[in-house]
Amino acid sequence: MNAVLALSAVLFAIGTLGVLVRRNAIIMFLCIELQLNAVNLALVAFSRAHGIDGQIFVFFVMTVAAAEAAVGLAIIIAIFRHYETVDVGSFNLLKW
Amino acid sequence: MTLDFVSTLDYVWALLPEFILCAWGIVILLMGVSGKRNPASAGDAAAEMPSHDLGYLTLAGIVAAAVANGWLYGVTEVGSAGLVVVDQFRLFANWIFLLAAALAVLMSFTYVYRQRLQAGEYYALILFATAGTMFMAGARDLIVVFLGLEVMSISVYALTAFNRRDRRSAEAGLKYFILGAFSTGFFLYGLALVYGATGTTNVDAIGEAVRTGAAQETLLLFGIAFLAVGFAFKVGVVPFHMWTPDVYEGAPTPVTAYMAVAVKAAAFVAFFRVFLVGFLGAYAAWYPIVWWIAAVTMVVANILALAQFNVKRMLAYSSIAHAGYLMVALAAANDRASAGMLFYLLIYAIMNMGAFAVVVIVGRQGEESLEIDDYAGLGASNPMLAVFLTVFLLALAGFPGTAGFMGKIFLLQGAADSRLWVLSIVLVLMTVVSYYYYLRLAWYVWMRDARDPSRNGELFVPLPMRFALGAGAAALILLGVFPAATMDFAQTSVAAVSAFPEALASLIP
Amino acid sequence: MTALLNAVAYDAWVLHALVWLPLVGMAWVLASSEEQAKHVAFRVSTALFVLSLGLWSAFEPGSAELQFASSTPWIDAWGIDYALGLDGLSLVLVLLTTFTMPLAILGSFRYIETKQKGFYALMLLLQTGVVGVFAASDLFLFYVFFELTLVPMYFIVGIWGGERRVYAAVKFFLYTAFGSLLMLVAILYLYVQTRGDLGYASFAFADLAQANLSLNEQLWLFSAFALAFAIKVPVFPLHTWLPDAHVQAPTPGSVVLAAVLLKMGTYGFVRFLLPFFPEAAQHPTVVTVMIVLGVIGIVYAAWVAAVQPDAKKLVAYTSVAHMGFVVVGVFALTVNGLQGAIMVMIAHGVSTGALFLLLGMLYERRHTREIADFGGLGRAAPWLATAFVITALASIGLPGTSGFPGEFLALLGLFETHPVLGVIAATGVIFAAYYMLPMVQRIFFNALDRDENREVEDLSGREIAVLAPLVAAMIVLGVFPNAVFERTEPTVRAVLERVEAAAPAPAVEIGMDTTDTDEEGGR
Amino acid sequence: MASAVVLLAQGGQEVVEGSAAHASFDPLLPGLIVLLPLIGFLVNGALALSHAKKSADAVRVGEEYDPHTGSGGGRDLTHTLPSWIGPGVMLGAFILVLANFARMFGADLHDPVVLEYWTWMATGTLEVSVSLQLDPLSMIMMLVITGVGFLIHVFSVGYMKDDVGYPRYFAYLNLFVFFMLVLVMGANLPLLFVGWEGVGLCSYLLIGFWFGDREKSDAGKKAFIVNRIGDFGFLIAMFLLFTVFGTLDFVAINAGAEASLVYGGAMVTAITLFMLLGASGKSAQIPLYVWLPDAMAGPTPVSALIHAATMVTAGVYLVARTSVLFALSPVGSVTVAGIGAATALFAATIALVQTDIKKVLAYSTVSQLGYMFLGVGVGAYAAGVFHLMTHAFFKALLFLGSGAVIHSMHHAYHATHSHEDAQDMRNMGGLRRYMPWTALFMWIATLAIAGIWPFAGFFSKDEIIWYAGASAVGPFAPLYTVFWVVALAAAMLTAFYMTRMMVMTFHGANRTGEEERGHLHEAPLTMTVPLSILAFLSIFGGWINVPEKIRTSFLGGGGALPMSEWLHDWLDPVVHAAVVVREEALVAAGALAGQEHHYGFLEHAPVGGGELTWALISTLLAAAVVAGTFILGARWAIRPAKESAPLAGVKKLLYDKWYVDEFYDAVVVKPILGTSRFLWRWIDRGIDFVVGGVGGVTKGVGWVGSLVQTGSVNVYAFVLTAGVLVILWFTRF
Repeated sequence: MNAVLALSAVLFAIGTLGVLVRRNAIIMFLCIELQLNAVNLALVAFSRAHGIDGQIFVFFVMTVAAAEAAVGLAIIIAIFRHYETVDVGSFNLLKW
Repeated sequence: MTLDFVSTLDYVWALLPEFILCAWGIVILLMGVSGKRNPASAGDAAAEMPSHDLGYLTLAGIVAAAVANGWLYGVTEVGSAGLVVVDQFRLFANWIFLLAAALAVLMSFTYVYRQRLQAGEYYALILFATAGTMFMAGARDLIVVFLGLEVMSISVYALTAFNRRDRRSAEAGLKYFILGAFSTGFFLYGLALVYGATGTTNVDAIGEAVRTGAAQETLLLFGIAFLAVGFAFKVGVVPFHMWTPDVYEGAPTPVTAYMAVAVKAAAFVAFFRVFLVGFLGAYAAWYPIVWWIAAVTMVVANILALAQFNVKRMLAYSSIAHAGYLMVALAAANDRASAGMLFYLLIYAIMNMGAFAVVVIVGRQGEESLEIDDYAGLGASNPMLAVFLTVFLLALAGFPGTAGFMGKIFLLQGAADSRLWVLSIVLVLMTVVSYYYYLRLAWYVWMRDARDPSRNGELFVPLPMRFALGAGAAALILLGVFPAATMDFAQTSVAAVSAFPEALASLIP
Repeated sequence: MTALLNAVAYDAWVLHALVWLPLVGMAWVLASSEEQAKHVAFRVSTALFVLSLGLWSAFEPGSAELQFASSTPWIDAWGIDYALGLDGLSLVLVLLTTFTMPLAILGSFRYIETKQKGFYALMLLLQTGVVGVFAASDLFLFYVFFELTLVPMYFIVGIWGGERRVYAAVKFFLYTAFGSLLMLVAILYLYVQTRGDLGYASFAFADLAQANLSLNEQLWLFSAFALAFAIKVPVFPLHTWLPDAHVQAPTPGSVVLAAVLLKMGTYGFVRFLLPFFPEAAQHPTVVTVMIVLGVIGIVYAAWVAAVQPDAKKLVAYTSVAHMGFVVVGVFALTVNGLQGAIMVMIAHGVSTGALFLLLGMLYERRHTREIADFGGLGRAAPWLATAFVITALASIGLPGTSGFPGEFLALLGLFETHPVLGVIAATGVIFAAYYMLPMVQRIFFNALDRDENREVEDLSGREIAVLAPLVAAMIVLGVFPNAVFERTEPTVRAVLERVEAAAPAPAVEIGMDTTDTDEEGGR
Repeated sequence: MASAVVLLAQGGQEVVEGSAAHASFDPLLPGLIVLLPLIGFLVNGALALSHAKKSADAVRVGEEYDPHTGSGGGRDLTHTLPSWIGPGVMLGAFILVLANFARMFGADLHDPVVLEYWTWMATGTLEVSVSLQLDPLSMIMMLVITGVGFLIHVFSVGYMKDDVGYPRYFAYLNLFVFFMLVLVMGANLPLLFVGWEGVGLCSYLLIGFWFGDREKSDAGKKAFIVNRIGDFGFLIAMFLLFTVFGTLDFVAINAGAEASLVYGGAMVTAITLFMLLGASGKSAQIPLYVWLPDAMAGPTPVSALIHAATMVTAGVYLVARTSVLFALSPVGSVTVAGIGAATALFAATIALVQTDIKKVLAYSTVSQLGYMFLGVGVGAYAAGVFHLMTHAFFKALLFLGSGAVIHSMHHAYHATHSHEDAQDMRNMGGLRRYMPWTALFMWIATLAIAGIWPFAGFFSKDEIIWYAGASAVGPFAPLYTVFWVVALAAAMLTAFYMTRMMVMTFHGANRTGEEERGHLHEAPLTMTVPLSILAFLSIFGGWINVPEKIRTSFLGGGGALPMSEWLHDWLDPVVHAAVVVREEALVAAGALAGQEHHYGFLEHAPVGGGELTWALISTLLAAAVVAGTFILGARWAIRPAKESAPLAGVKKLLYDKWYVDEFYDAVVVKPILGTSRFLWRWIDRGIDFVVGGVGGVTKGVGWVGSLVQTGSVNVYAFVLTAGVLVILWFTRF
C-alpha cells in the first residue's frame, strides 16, 4: 500500500509542478486532472484498508471532475474568443 | 419531526431547502431558455422597461427555501449517522446564504438587463451556487462537503465568466477556474489522506478517532494541512488569496458581491465544522497554521488594500482582510468565537453586499466608473446614496454604532476567551490601517468635487436596489445598536454543535 | 428650583434624554429646510442645555455615588449594560458639553455656508457621543460613545474645514483610532480577567475596578489605556494631530474639539487609569514618565505656540500646554492635583472654546488667520478686542478668572509630590504670557495701518450672545470655583482612596518584556 | 454674583475670634471699600464700551471720534460721567477707610480682624476663602491707596479729559484700585495673588493704554511678562508654604512660623528667596526691574499711581506682611537687603544722565524701592513701610508735577504742530516762569526725596540707612556695612539727579522754542489742587514717625513740632514677631547681649557715631549736593534735544542703562525664541515626519506588495503552492 501511496504522491506532485510551469490553459487543466487521479489512486489504496467507501468516492470525484471539465473548457473557449490564445501568460488585464 | 436517516426519505426532509433551490433553479433555467422573458433578446422595444419577472421568480424561490429552512427548526435528528446534519449552526448559515443570494438577485435586476446577460441561466446559477453553499453548511461527511464545494464552485466559475462580451470577465473566470480546480486537488488529496488516517469520512467519526488517538498521525496531519489549504483557498486568505483581487475585479459586480459573501461564508462554515468537530483533537497541530494565516492575512490584505484605487479591487482586498479576522475566530476555536463567526458573516453579508450594490449603481449598472476618482462628489450629487455607502464603509471598518463594530467585538471576545492577545492586537492595528482605505473612499465621496462635472448627475437607482440599500443600512445600524437578540441567536445556534467546546484553555499550547 | 425639579421627577430620564434627544434633533434638522437647519439645531441644543441645568441643582454635592443612575441590560450575554450615571466629575463635563454646544452652533451661523443640514446634524450627533462618553457607567458603552465621536468630527473637519482639511481629518481620525483600538484589546483583557475573578460577566466600571491584576498586567493595561487617552488629550509627543485638526477644522469644530473632545482623554485618565490600575498608576516610573510628559507638554507647547504665525495654530498649541497641566495634576495623585486637573479641564473648555470662536469671528471678517495680517483691531472692533483680551487672560490663568484655580491647584498638587518638576511646570505661567500677549498685541494693539483692518466690523448681536455666556462663565468660575470643587471632591477622594488602598508598588525593576500575559504565535 | 455683592457690602463673617478688646474695633463695611472701585470699574467699563463702539464707527469711516462734540452736540455722556464716577468711588472708599481707621484707634490691635465672605477654593486639603484682613499694615496701605489714589484720580480728570479713551482710562484706573485693595486686604496668599496679578494686568493695560503705538504696547507686554517671572516665584513660595503649613492664611502662617520652620533652615530660605523673586518682579528690583522704566509709556498719572505710589510697593508690602518668615531666614533677609541696596545704587547711576523727565523719575522710583527693600531686608519693617508711604507722597507728587509739565509742553507742541519730544528735559528749561506752582510743589518733593530735613523723605530714608548700618552685627555684619555705605552713596546720587532734573526743567533759559513758548501755561485746578495736597504731605508726612533720638534733639525743634514714633508703634503688632525672632537669633549667635532692650542694637553705626550724628551728616551732605548742583547747574550749557550731540563713554553707558536690556535680550529672550523656533521646525515637524513616515512606508509597502499580483496564473499557483509547502513544513513539527 505504501508503494501505491508513494506513487499517488508522486503523481500529485507532478500534476502540481505541471500547473506551476505550463502556460497553456488546457495543459494546466490536464495537470489538474492528473492531480485528481492521484487522489483517486490514493482513495483506492486506502479502501483496501478501510472498506468500500474509498472506491465509491472515486466515482464521485470522477463525476465532479467531468462537470468541472465541462465548465472549464467552456471558459477556455470563451477566453479564446477574446484573446485567440490559451496562453495564460497573456491574460493579464487584471493585475496589481 | 425526528429524522434518523435510516430511510432515504429523511434526506429529502433534511435537505428540503437545497432541493427547493435546485428545483427552482431548473425551472428558471427552462423559463430562461424559452426565450420569451430573456431581456437580452427582447430587443430594443422593451429596453426602457425591463422585465424583471425572472428576478422576482428567483426571489420567490429563495423565499421558499427560506420557509423550508425555517421549518427545519422544528426538525430534530437522532444520532450522527446521516451524511447531513440538521442543527441550528447549519440553519443559521443557511440564512446568511439565502440573504446573500437574495441581495445578489436584488442588485442584479437592472444589471442583468443592461449587460444583456442570459437572465435565466444567470439566476439559475445563483440558485445552484446557493444550494452548493447550503450543502457545505449541512455536510457531516467530507464527501458532501466536497460535493457542495464543487456545486458552488462550478456555478460561480460560470457566473464569473458570465459576461461573454467582457474580456475581463472571461479572464477572471479562467483564473478562478484554474486556481480553483488546482485547490480542489489539494482539498481532495487532504480528504483522501484523512480518510486513510481514520477510515471514515464522517466528520463526527473523524472527531472521535482523532480524539481517541485512533487515527494514523502522519497521514492525519498531512490530511489536515491539505484540507486547510482547500478551505483557505475558498475563503481567500493569504497566501491562497492571489486569485481574489483579479477575480473580484473581473467578475460582474453582483457576482463579485455574491462570491465575496456566500462563497466565503460557506467555506468558513464548513471550515469550522470540519476543523472544530473533526480535528479538534489535533488542535495543537493546526492551531499555529491558522494563527499564522490569520495574522499574515490581516497584515498583508490591509496593507495591500492601501495601494488600491479601483474600488472593486479595494473591496476585494478588504474581503481578504475580513477573512483574516474570521480566521482569528477559527484560531480561537471556542463556542463564542464560532458564534462570532456566524454573527460576523451575517453582518459581513449585509455590509459587503451593500458596498457592492453602490459599486453597481455608480458603475451605472455596468463595469464603468470603478476608480476611486469616480466617486468624487458623490456626496453632492447623490447624498442618500453617499450616506448609505458611508454606513456600509463604516460598518466594514468596524465602527461603533454600526453592526460591523459588534461583529468585530464578537470576534475579539472569542479571541479573548482563548487569550489570543497578539492576534487581537494585530487585528485592531490592522483595523486602523483599514480605516485609512475605507475613509479614503469616504473622503472622495464627501470631501472632493467631481472630477468631471458633467458626470455629476443623479444616478439611476432601481427600486429593488433602493430597497436593498435601505434595508441593509437600516439593518446595520439596528444590529449595531441592538445586537443582543441576534447575538444570542448566533450563540444558541452554535450551542447545538455539542462538539464546540466551552473553552479550549487546556488545549492551547 | 427644587420644587420644579421634583415636579418633573427629575432623575435618570434626564440623562437618557440628554444622550438621545440630540439624535431626535438631528432628525428634525434633516427634516427641516436648509435655511432653518441652524435654527433648529440651536434650539435643540439650547433646550438640552436648559434641561441639563437641572442636573446642577439636583446633584447632591457630598456624595461619591453615581447619581441619576440607571442600568438596563443591553447585551446581556456579555454583561453589557446600558448604564448611565453621574458623579461629580462627569456632572461638570456633561454640563460643559451642553453649555458649549449651543454656543458652538450659534457661533457657526455665519461660518458654515454650505451643506448646512449635514453640518448641524453632525454637530448634534457629536453631542450624543460626547454626552454619552461622560455619562456612561459601563465601559463598553463608554467605548462605543468614545469611538462614535470620531465619525462626526471626521466629517466636520473633512467637509467644512480649510485647505488641508482631508489631511487633518484623516490624521485626527487615524491617530485617535489607533490608540482607542489598542485600548479595546486592553478592555477585553480586563473584562476577561474580571469575569474570571468575579464569576460573572460585567463591563460596569465598579466591577472592572475589582479585577485582580498583577502589577505586570496592570502596567500593560495601563499603557494601552494611557496611550488611547494620551493621544486624545493630547500628551506630548502624541500631540501633532491637534494643531492640524484645529487649524483646518471649521470654527465650531475647533470649539467642540478643544472644549469637549480633548476632555474625553483627561476624563479617561481620572476615570479609568487611576481606579482600574492603581498599582500601575502609582508606580514611580509610570508617575514620573507621565508627569515629565505633562511638564514637557506645558513648556514645549508654550514655546512652540509662541512662534506660530497662524493664530489658530497658536491657540491649538496652547491647548497642549493646558492639557499638560491636567496631566501633571492627575498624576500628582493628590487631592489638590486632581481637583486642579478637573478645574483646568473646565476652564480650558470655556476659555479655549471662546478663543476659537473669536478667531473664527476674525476669520469671517478678514479671511485670514495670519497674526501678521492683523493689527490695531482694538480701535476698529473694541468689543471684539475686549472679549478677546478677557478670554486670553482667562486662558493664561489670571487669578480671578477660570484659568487660575485649576492651574494653581494642579501645580500645587504636583509640587506636593514632585517639587522639582513642580517648579519646572510652574514656569508654564511665564510662558503662557510669553505666547498669549504677543498675539493679543499683534492682533488688537499696534497701529491700525491696514485698510482691510479698518473695515473690520465689531461684534454683532448674535456674536455677543455667543461670547457673553462664555465670558461670564470665565469670571464666575474664577470667583466661585468652589461650586465645582465641592461637587468633584467626593469623586476625587474616592479615586485617591482606591489608589492608596492598593499596596504600594514593590521596588522591583519592571520587566516590560514578560510574556506571561501573552500567547506564543507559531510553535 | 448678586448675593456676593450684597455680602461684600455687608461685611462677611468674622473668623478670627478676637479678644474682648476687639469689640472696640468693629470694622465698617470693609467689603464696600473693595466693592466701590469695582462698581466704578463696571460703570466706567460699560461707558467705555459704548463709547468705543462710536469711536470705532468713526474709525471705519476714516475719522477720529471727537468726544467733545459727541453724537448729539454737546459733551458725550460717556465722557462726562467718568469724571464723576472715577474719583467719586475713590472718595467714597477713602472715606470708608478713614472711618475704619478712626475706629481702629484705641482698639487692641494685636490680632488682625479677618472677615470671611465665601469659600473660594476648598479642595479637600487646601482651604482658601475670600477673606479680608484688617490690621495696622493693611490699614496704612489702604489709606495710601485710596488717599493718594483719589488725588491722582482727580488729577487725571484734568490730565486725560481730552483723550479719546477717557472712560476706558477711568475704568482701568478703578479696576486697578480694586485689585490693589484686594492685594493689601486679602487675608491669604492666593487672594493676595489675585490682587497681585490683577494690578499687573491693570498695569499692562494702562502702560499700553495708547495701544496704537507699537512701543507703548510693547512696554505693557514687557511689564506683564517680566512680572509673570516674579509671579512664578510667588507661586513656588506659596506651594512651599502650603507644604509646610497646610494653609495659606496669613494669620495661621505668622502664628505657626516659628514652630514649623527652623531658623535659617533650607525651607524657610527657599520660601523667602522665591518670595523675593516675586517681590522683585512687582517692585522692580534687580534683576527684574527692566520693565518699570519702559512702563513710563503709560499716561503720567498712571505712572504716579501704579508705578510709583502703590503697585510697585506691593513687594515691600509682601515682605512686611510675611516678615516673620524673612526674620527666620537670615540669608533671605540679607538677600533682600542686598538686592535693595544694589538696586538703589544701580538705578541711581542710570538716573544721573537720563534726559526724559519721566525716565529720571522711573529710575528714581526703582532706586527708592531699593531703599524700601533694604529697609525690610535689614529688619526695619516699619521703616520700610514708612518709606513706602512717604515715597508715595513725594513720588506721586513728582510724577504728577512732571505730568503737569508734560501736559503743558504737549499742548505747546500740539498747538504748533511740532513733533518734538514733550518729555525731553533738554527741550524744557525755565519753566518756573510759566508754571510757578508746579515748580514749587516739585521742589518740595525734590527736597523730600533728597532727604533734606524736615521733609518727609528725610525721616523715612534716614531710618532705613541707619538701620542698615546698625544691623551690622551677627553673621552677615560686613555685608550690612557695605549696604550702609551703598545706601549713603545712593542718597547723594539721588540728591544730585533730582536737583539736575529740577534745574533742567524749571531753571535756566527756556529751550522749548520761540513759537511754542507762548503756549506754555500753568496746569488747571483739577491738577494743581491734588499737587498741593501731596506737597503738604511731602513736607509733614514724615513727622508721624520720627525716631526718639531725633525728636528729643534740637533738630526736632525741641519737641515743639508734633512729631512722634506713631507709625512704629502702629505697625508693631504686625512686625513684632519678626523683630523678636531676629533679635533672639542675634542674641543666640552672641552678636547681641541678651539684656539689651527691644531694638536695642540700634545704637551705633559700624564706624562709630550715633543715630543723631549720622542723621545730621547725611542731611547735610544731601543739602550740600542739592545746593552744589543747583549752583553748578546754572552754568550748564544745555541744548534742545535735536541739537544735542550723542553721548560717549561712561555717560553713554549710563544713558543706555548699562545695556541690561540688550543683555537680557541676548541671553534670555533671543535664545528662548530661537529654541522655540527650533522646537517647532525640527522637533514638532520631526514627530510629524516620523508618524507620517510610518504611514507613508506602509502605503509604499502596500504598493510594492501589490506588484506581486502580476496577473499571471502561474505566479498565483506558485504562491499557492509555496503556501502549501510552508504549511506542510509547519505540520512536520
